[in-house]
Amino acid sequence: MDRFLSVTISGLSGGMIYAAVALSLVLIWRATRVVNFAQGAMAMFTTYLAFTVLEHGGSYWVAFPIALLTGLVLGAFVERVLVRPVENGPPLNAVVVTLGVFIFLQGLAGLLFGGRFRSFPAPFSNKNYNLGNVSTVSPFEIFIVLSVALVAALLFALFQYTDVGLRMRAAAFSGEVARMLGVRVGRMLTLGWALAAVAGSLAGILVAPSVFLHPNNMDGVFVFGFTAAVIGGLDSPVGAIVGGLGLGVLLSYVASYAGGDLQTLSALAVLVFILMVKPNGLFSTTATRRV
Amino acid sequence: MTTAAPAALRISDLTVRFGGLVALDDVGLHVSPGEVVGIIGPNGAGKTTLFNVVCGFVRPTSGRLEVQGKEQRKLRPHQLAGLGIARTLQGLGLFPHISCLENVMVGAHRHARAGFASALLGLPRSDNDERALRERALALMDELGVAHVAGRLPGSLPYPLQKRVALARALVADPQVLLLDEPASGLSNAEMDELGELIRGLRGRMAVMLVEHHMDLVMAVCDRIVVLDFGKVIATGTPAEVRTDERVLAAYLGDEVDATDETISDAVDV
Amino acid sequence: GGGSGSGDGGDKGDGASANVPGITATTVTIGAHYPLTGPAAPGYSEIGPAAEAMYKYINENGGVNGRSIEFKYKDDGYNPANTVDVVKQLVLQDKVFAIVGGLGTPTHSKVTNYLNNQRVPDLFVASGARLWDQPDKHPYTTGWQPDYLIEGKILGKYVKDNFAGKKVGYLYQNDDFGKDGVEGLDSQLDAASVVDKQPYETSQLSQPTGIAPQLSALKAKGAEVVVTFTIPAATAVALLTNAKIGYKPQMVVTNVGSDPTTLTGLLGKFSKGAVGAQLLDGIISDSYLPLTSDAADPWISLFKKVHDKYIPNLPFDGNVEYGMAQAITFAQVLNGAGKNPTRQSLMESLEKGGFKGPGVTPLRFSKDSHAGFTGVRITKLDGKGGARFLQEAQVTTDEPSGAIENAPSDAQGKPGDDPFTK
Amino acid sequence: MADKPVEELAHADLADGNNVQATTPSPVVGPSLSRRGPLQYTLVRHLGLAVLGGLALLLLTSSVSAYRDFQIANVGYYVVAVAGLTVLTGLNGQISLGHGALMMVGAYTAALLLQREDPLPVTLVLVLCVVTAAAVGALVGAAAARLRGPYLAGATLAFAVGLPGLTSHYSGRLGGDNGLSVSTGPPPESLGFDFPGERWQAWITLSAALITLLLLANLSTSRVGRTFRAVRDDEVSAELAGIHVARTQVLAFVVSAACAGLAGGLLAVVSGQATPGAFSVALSLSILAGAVLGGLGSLAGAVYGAVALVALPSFSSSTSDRFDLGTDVKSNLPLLVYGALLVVVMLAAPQGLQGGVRRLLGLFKGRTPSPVRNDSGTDVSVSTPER
Amino acid sequence: MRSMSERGASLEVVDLVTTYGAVQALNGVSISVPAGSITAVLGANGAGKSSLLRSLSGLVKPKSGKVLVDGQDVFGMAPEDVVQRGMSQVPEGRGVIAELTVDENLRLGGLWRSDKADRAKAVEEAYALFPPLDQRRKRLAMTLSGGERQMLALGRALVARPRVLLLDEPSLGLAPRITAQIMGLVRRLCDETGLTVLLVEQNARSALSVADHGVVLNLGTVVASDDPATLAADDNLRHAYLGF
Ligand SMILES: Nc1ncnc2c1ncn2[C@@H]1O[C@H](COP(=O)(O)OP(=O)(O)OP(=O)(O)O)[C@@H](O)[C@H]1O
Ligand SMILES: Nc1ncnc2c1ncn2[C@@H]1O[C@H](COP(=O)(O)OP(=O)(O)OP(=O)(O)O)[C@@H](O)[C@H]1O
Ligand SMILES: [Mg+2]
Ligand SMILES: [Mg+2]
Repeated sequence: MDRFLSVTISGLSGGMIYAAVALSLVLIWRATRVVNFAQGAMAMFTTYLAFTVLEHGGSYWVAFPIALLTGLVLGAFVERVLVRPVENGPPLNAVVVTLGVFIFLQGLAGLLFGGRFRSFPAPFSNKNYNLGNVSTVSPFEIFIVLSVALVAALLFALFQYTDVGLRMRAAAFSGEVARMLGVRVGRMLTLGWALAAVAGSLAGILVAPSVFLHPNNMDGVFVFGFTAAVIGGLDSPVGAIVGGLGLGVLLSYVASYAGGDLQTLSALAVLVFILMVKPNGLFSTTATRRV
Repeated sequence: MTTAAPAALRISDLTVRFGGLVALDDVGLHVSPGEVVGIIGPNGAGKTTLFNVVCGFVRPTSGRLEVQGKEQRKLRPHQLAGLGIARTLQGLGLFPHISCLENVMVGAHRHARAGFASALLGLPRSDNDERALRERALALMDELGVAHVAGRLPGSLPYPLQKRVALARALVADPQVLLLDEPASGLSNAEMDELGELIRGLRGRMAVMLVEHHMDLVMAVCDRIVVLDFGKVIATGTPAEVRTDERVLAAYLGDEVDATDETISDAVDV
Repeated sequence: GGGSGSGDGGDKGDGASANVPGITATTVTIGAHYPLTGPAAPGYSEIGPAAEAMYKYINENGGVNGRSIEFKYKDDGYNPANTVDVVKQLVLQDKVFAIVGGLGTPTHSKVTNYLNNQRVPDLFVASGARLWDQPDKHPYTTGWQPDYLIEGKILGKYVKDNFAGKKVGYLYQNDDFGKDGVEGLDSQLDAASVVDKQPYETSQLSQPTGIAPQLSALKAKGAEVVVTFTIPAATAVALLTNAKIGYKPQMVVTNVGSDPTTLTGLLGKFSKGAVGAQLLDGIISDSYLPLTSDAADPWISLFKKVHDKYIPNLPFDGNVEYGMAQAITFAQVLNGAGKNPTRQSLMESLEKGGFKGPGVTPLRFSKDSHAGFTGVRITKLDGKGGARFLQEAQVTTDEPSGAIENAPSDAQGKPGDDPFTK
Repeated sequence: MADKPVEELAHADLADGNNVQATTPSPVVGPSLSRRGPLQYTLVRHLGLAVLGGLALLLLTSSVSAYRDFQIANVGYYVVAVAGLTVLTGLNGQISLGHGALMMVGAYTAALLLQREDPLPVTLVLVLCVVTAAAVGALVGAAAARLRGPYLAGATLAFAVGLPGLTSHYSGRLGGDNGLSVSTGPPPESLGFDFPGERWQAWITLSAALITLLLLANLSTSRVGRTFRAVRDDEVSAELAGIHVARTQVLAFVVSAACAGLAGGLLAVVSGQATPGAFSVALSLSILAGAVLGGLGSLAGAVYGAVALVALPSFSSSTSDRFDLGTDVKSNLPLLVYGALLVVVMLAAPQGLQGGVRRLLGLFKGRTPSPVRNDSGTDVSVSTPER
Repeated sequence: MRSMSERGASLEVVDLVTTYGAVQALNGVSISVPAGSITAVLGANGAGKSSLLRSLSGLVKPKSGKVLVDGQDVFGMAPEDVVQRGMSQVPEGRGVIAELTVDENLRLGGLWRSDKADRAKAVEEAYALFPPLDQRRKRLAMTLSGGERQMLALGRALVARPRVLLLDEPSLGLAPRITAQIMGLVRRLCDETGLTVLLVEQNARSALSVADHGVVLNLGTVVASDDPATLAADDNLRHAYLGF
């Protein structure tokens, strides 16, 4: 029972990271209908920038907003300068561009910061509280959960209840119609990428204490974040959170009760199962009219 | 309704609900072979939905569908061609990235014989097949006056030509039942007249179901008209009967019918 | 500048050096493959530069028999398909004399056949798998570091002797590295004392949950001693997870995963205050090279000098030491291959054996053995990034039943024994 | 019309909408109607081209160094994989990030068969690679047929990540992380004693590539190819025309998976191994990049893409080798350059390299982006939004 | 329906040229629409009517010419800027955003305006105008019937409270009674609020019946420009371009 509980809890806190990555992918998807394969690498890069601040004696609470801010700028830059020119081309061009950015950033990070593992601090203790003799969560995990939930809630509200959110969605679904209605589509796309990159950077800085910092440290997290986003339904921020948490718990159970080698296979199995039942993810709207 | 030859298409007690919305409410109608039947009604009356049921895109909540006298329970759209049913869409539905000729050839696929293996190996059997399809498609395009644009992409053509290509794609399959969803939208009056001619030419060759908002066309080509309103059949009859039906006038036509007879100078003073 | 030999495999007989690939009047060109980028790169990417730095140092001291050593190492990203590519490039295009220190079991095992068919010396594969010691099948391939089975045996014996009566658990990587280690441990420990064996996947290390499930299980089983065959990142994750869940077993960690500098780096900033190098205090491990924290050791001061001169930006850690020590061994073998070395004479020199360098256990190359080091010396880490040797170096054989004996005390050489390490 | 087949090769398989021919009003009547004699047969035309190509390659492989032959051998299996993917993605509109895993199926099939005491002949082994990968492709394709756009991407990505996990679960049979070694023996003795093995390998993969291109060219000029394209362009209309959409999508997946399987088998033969590390997600992604770089939907583009996949990394690493740089820079510069090149090519040639070639050929024809009306009545050029 | 302060604006098009690559769609078109009036643009398919509207609204970059809204040049402006100058377009073939709800589509129409209260009011007015939309507020636009989508597109353009309205075949797919209503509505808006309308119609008859002025396009050139009665009476014109 102890074990089940602690496995569940660590799955949930890990899942929160996937949720943050998923969230960033969902945002970009909603904002520009592009899957950003560079998301993980962008997060890795901004985490390195935070790391540099720490190296130079900066405090965590300076480095943290710097990571998010540079994420914002990097997201906007990548959209504006690299993705924009291919946005109107075949959809896969944008995918290849993001792949290129992904490889480029990994190379750049290795070049600037070296390839070796770096430790990255957590702002709060990572020692679990004990409940009786059950070891539960650590303050840092609580911080993870709260910060991701906060960002998710803010973004959800932004999309669902604000005019800017409506504009962003309109711009994503049909750029030309949106422009005709006075929406500055270019700005919306940039804004979408920028916000998404913030969510991604958050994931990067939160996961770094667990997986260390190195140019590839987000690869695995990205893949499962993407899986989580697809499970939840790419159009749904709530789905991203649910997908992320669900996947985190599942992976934790599998590693604990079935063996780590089955983790990826079980993620695949769950993904396929869910998509067979709901081809557009758990939280998709099903009412589609084809004719 | 008891005829010796089975109806090309018969629908009875058909109901379709979308959530709380009743799109079709206990609808019954039939189309005899060679007959042109018009379906009219206000926007949202359920005309396209009716077509969608016939095509298997929408599963009816209840009701019965018969094609050539045989009941179809689990109809899937891709079976239509085999059943001899062809349809044009309310939009265009052309394949944008292949030429018009190839668009039409796709419609003719049910006549193809060669299989995957001969295609893969590039056997003469496949070549002959292609040639036959191409000839058939070109012949029909010629008939509809679009053979000269065969090599172009649909998107580069004026709208009416695209509509004709779409029609050619439906006709090339030699259907027994043809469903036309607003074929005249976006056409000028002259083009509409040509379309009318064309549809009249189909009478006797196949059963046609026509959804249209252009009354001149509907009145001119239909043998019979079914009027839908809020998913219910509110009238059936010859054009002459329908044109004067009180309920139809109120629900649908307004004073349009009279307007067709008006001269422009009259209209300007409205 | 590369060799001038035209055909491949043109090194039959004792022909003049001019016909030997990779050899000119003034240079010897050798090659290697490492993961310089990608997930496997951290740590391992330092080995190539370190070896290169040592070769540069050797060249500055006049090289080997008047020839300077040119070292071409390429990135294979730990992808075996790339390994085949870069090794072919080294052999066919760069015409290297030998491959020295190619890294990785899954990677290098895919080129041994090729290299042996081409009769390219394939020395010092950087992997503790047992594959490299097959002189009959692969006469041109040799290992260097002690294999994991040997290491497991010596660690196992130590645990048995010093923690008698305690419950032991294993944490091991689910591949040849971990499994060989476990085989060695099992040959020494009583089955009854081992309460749990937990394999982990390297892919888990890149996930936020890490290997917490495995450690929770070990904790639940009440293991008081945890022996790990883990790479450094996994060791660090294990130590942090233990701190997180309040689990305090005696840790016994393989040499591969216990480099104090690397671990201190990994744990350093981990969490405010609480943890860091002190998590390492009391860890039992082993080594076959001098301890990098032992500044008094003459080898270490040589390595440090070379490090500071050529690769000051890299951390001075076990990987750097590894690359430099290998370079010295190669220079010794090359030295023994004569004034006009051929691929054949290089292998003969190797099989003559008798090399004494930085290693604290003997290198026992011979006609029948291509294994290299066959023993290790138990160490204990302190909480300040250092370590010390606990007992005499021990050697043993590949057979699980082979006895564990103390190594001869004169196994280690001194810098300056060779002209090129002055 | 004598130059027609050549043009056909250049435009490979008349692949896609935005090719020059389709927007030019003139050639209404397809090739085989206007041709007389043997050239009216697809097989004759394509076979002729394949033979010409084969001869050219024979010359090429015989005149370069062994390492170049090895690189050409690599290009050979990439051509097979990229061409297969371009049929799936370019012609049928399904994206796959899982082709690396399908290649792995082929590679392990080859490795297991070649490991036996008395191994089967390589040709037969490769055929069996095709068969097993096609079978797996049928399964994946059946699942994929229900999915669209990014959902398909996600599912196939999970497949690419998940499948290698099997090797450590069945490490006894599949060799775990170390995978399996494959030895295919030396070139046949009839070629002479010191015939370079690399050239022999190049011949094997290039023959396979030519056969693959031949068959795929046949397929895509046929009715089946048109069916693929129709489904890609508009599923609803395709269904109405009597096409079983799901079945078509599965078929496309099977064809594509078969190619991937063959490519994987060839990879195993060329690099002598089947290892999970060789079939990472990165491989899947680079095959996709190859298809897009070359020009989606075009077989000639697949060739360019495959060449780019081998040449770009090699170019970027030899470029950075040329400078004396610090260690971190030296190791990472190739990666950085490769990434930058991907972006630059995409920005400079949105239609891929094949698009660039077409543009050069059609320089004087004044090609314009063709507007296409989509469902909501707005004009979009070239791309319809993913659904 | 609207405050008198937002008077309609005149629209002046001078010598507009638009090309698509090699295709010349507009060949120097000049049209002048006085504030508060309706001008019908007629012509066969492919005459360039839609191209004219798209060039005015900025969806297509015209090559040369002048476009004056109330004397202000909006030539070459991006569509989002043109909207803010008070000129809105109802695109040909509906142009609703299928993935958004009816309500979101309507709200989008007014988003660029700062007057929040009036925005909400305008949306409610659109619902009042098109009751089928009112019953489907929360439905995704993709579930609407063809005619319902056309209503949505029109309603959305009105929510912007434009001063100049560009209508591209508004009757497409609408039932005859609705068509008549819409024509009536457009007329009323002009008369009551001074809205200026450029109306493209296939259905020349019904367009001319509400217009103050008619322009006939052919191959991108204005071939006739006169009052509706004169145009309708010209047999040559009718046969050659108007098709009735
Ligand atoms: N998939 C669906 N989900 C929800 N409602 C739907 C769906 N399909 C149709 N409807 C509704 O059903 C009603 C009938 O739609 P249908 O398209 O059949 O109308 P129609 O008669 O073709 O109208 P029009 O003449 O405007 O094309 C409409 O109110 C429409 O909103
Ligand atoms: N995006 C485009 N690219 C190339 N040519 C185009 C494009 N849009 C329109 N055309 C061409 O420009 C000419 C004018 O087209 P336009 O759509 O403006 O005509 P229209 O009068 O609106 O016709 P319709 O009555 O069919 O709507 C036509 O020949 C058309 O084929
Ligand atoms: Mg309809
Ligand atoms: Mg138009």
